[in-house]
Amino acid sequence: MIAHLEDIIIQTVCRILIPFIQVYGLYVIAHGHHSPGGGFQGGVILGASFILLCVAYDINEAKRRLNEKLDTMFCSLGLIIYSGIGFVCLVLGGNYLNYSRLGHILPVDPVNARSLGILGIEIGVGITVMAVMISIFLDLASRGKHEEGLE
Amino acid sequence: MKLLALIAVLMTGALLLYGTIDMPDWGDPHSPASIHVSPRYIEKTMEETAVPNVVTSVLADYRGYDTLGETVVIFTAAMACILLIRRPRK
Amino acid sequence: MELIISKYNYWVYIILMMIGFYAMIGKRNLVKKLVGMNIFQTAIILYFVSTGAKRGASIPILEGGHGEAIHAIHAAHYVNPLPHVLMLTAIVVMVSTFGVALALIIMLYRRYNTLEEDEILELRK
Amino acid sequence: MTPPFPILIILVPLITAFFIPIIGWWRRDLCYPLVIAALSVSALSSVFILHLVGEGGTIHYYLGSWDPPWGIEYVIDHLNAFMAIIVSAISLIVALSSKRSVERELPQKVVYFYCLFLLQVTGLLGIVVTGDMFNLYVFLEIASLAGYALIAIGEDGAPFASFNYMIYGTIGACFYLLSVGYLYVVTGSLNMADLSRILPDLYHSKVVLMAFAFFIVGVGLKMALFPLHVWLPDAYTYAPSAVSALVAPLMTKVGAYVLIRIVFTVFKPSFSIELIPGTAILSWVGAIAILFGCILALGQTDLKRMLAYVLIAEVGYIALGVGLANKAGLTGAILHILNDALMMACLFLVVGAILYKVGLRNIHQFTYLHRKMPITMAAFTIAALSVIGIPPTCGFFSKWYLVLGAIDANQWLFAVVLLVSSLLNAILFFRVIENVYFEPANAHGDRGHEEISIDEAPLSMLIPILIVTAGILSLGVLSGKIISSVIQFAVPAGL
Repeated sequence: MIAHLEDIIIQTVCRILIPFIQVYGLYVIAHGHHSPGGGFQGGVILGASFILLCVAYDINEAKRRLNEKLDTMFCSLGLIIYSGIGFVCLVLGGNYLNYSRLGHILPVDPVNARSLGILGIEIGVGITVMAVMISIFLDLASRGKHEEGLE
Repeated sequence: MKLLALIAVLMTGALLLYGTIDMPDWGDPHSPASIHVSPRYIEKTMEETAVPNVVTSVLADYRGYDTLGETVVIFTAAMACILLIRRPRK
Repeated sequence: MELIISKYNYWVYIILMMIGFYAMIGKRNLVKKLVGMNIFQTAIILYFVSTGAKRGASIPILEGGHGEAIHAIHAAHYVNPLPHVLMLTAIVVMVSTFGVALALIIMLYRRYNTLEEDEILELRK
Repeated sequence: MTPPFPILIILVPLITAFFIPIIGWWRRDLCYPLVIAALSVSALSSVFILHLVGEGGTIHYYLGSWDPPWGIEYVIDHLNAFMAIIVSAISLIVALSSKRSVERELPQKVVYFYCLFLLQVTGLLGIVVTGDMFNLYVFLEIASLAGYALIAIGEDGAPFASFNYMIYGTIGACFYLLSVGYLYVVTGSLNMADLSRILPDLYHSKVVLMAFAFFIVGVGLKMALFPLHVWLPDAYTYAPSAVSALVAPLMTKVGAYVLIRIVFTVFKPSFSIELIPGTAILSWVGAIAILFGCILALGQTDLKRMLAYVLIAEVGYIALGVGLANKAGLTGAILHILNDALMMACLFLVVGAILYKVGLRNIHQFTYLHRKMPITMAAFTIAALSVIGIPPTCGFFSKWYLVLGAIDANQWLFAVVLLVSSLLNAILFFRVIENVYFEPANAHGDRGHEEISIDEAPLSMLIPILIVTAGILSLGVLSGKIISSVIQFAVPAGL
């Protein structure tokens, strides 16, 4: 009974807390320009919020929200964004990862184009790091069998 | 075996310590590391990338390719974990 | 004596690294080897970050962030950012190596259900 | 706008590696052709780059168009382009032959296997092409991590062998990072060309001396130089056949390239030859590696483990060539990188074919194999002759230059070591060939005449073996031309 009671407290607190952790993670990614932070730190915070969900509920509950197929897609998606931005700069005539070339397609002068390129990079890295943290946690915690609970 | 490991460790430690004798002192603003390359990052960041956080601008723009390599490293770790542990559902 | 006082950050990182190095090659249990590997890599990160420090300098975020007047920026006022960038990479490499190492340990435990190196060597023959 | 070929070598396999998990989820059998296409594109662009370097001299490619000491720079001279061709060509051939063995050994995980396969090749190509010390560490880590995972999916002993490989590999990579840190503290820059300009007036400082020592130890660990080779035999023996065919020829050769780059480009030859006995130590370590590699290989009955020890001896040849530090010795070392990559690829592909078809590993069970698999065994014999160093094959020419280098440096002991090792190699390989070709004496009576049907390795394995064997023979004949057109310029100046 007591175990069940504790679950309720933890689950309700987590249900309230997790969205705010995720918003804070997004803030860390987006605000990497002005304050310490960036793609990696924000991505880890987002991954940690998902892991908190796995710990509070059980893995199947968490996997209903993000199953591992979609998670692998997110891993690749983040990196495709990153190398895609670099490739666009290559296509626009600059060297690889030269964001000032983005100024040709974005209505911005080359210096701010670099700043926007950096923001795009941070978003790509954030998505990949979040997905990787979740994927590694799911594999290590359930030892590959992905049944419910954290045995 | 443990003694051999201890000797190897002490020898490496002694070599490393011998190497630190000529190093600049801790926190010395005129050490070669803070004179040769990094002043340009600090002074030119606002003009070139309009990003006040110098670490982010060096991370994603001046040495952006390192960060791409880094993200590929963590992607490799994820693929390795999937390859090694995940068992197909029967 | 003056040598030790002015360069104590290098002493600290060497002691930490040797503890980690000994654990990596001396210990028999696989998880203890991994703990040693973690200490070993953290010591290198400590070394790199300590080389970037400047006495009397603030964090490498320029004041003129939100559009105020950008007065002359002196490099001496800000800490050297390059080691911090390099160490972000080293931290990510440490995490990835640790993830793959834990995956290997789970495979080993699933197969030999022991984590002692000498028991695994016997079982393997 | 400099032509984007230097980045194209890395970018195409990298982006394909990101798309493979997505495409694998949708249609699994599309991964193999994708891998072949990506590797052939990078092979073609590296050939084109060698052509460009041949005409226009060194290519400089600034990533993000930041000039060198601030941004990362790709510097491609003759040595880089030569190595890039070796890595991409050999990995293309191994990828061609991996289809059948992977589908049998890892039926469900083909998608993630090919993703890590491409990431390993990208890491190796990244190491070969970069001109920035820290960027080399990042790509070294990509190649190593993919290597640990690929090796760990082998037979029973593989996870533990891969765990040991990881411990030694991490120590090696951390020593490399530490030496980059030591150089950074004293010079302030990470770019190789910049370092080689600043270092000369720091040659007497203890920090640079320790940085050089830990570079040699770190790269020696990655390269499995003799005293630091303990992880290699287990790792390459228990690895799946497709992985050992990829890792054996390439991982140690790229380590050897990094050694040459550090000893002769970052630290000027004046430092590593006169100031400290760096190259002298290297030549002695190389000689010991050759002897111990051959002797340890004699005691093995498992063919794959024997080849792993022969690989340690081959790495000893390259270290000896680098240690001799004269024109002939270094030409021999660089030519030996090419020859050894071809030989080891052929030998491990043959072992993979034997394992796939017959499942035998012990040398003594190879009777009548020449009737069952005539072409594979013919390829094995040619590769064996090349390792021993018989003229028509390429192995002879690189050993010839190494002996010439040893004589120039009037180190007669090393010339003797080289010849003795050829003798030991001969004993090693004729022991295997004798089991394969000549029927055992007592078996003449009963089943001597019973017809053994030829069931050759599948075509997808046979063609790569034939390509590599043709390579061994043709490069043997063409080595004069290769040296005059490529290696002559690849040898660092000031030797």
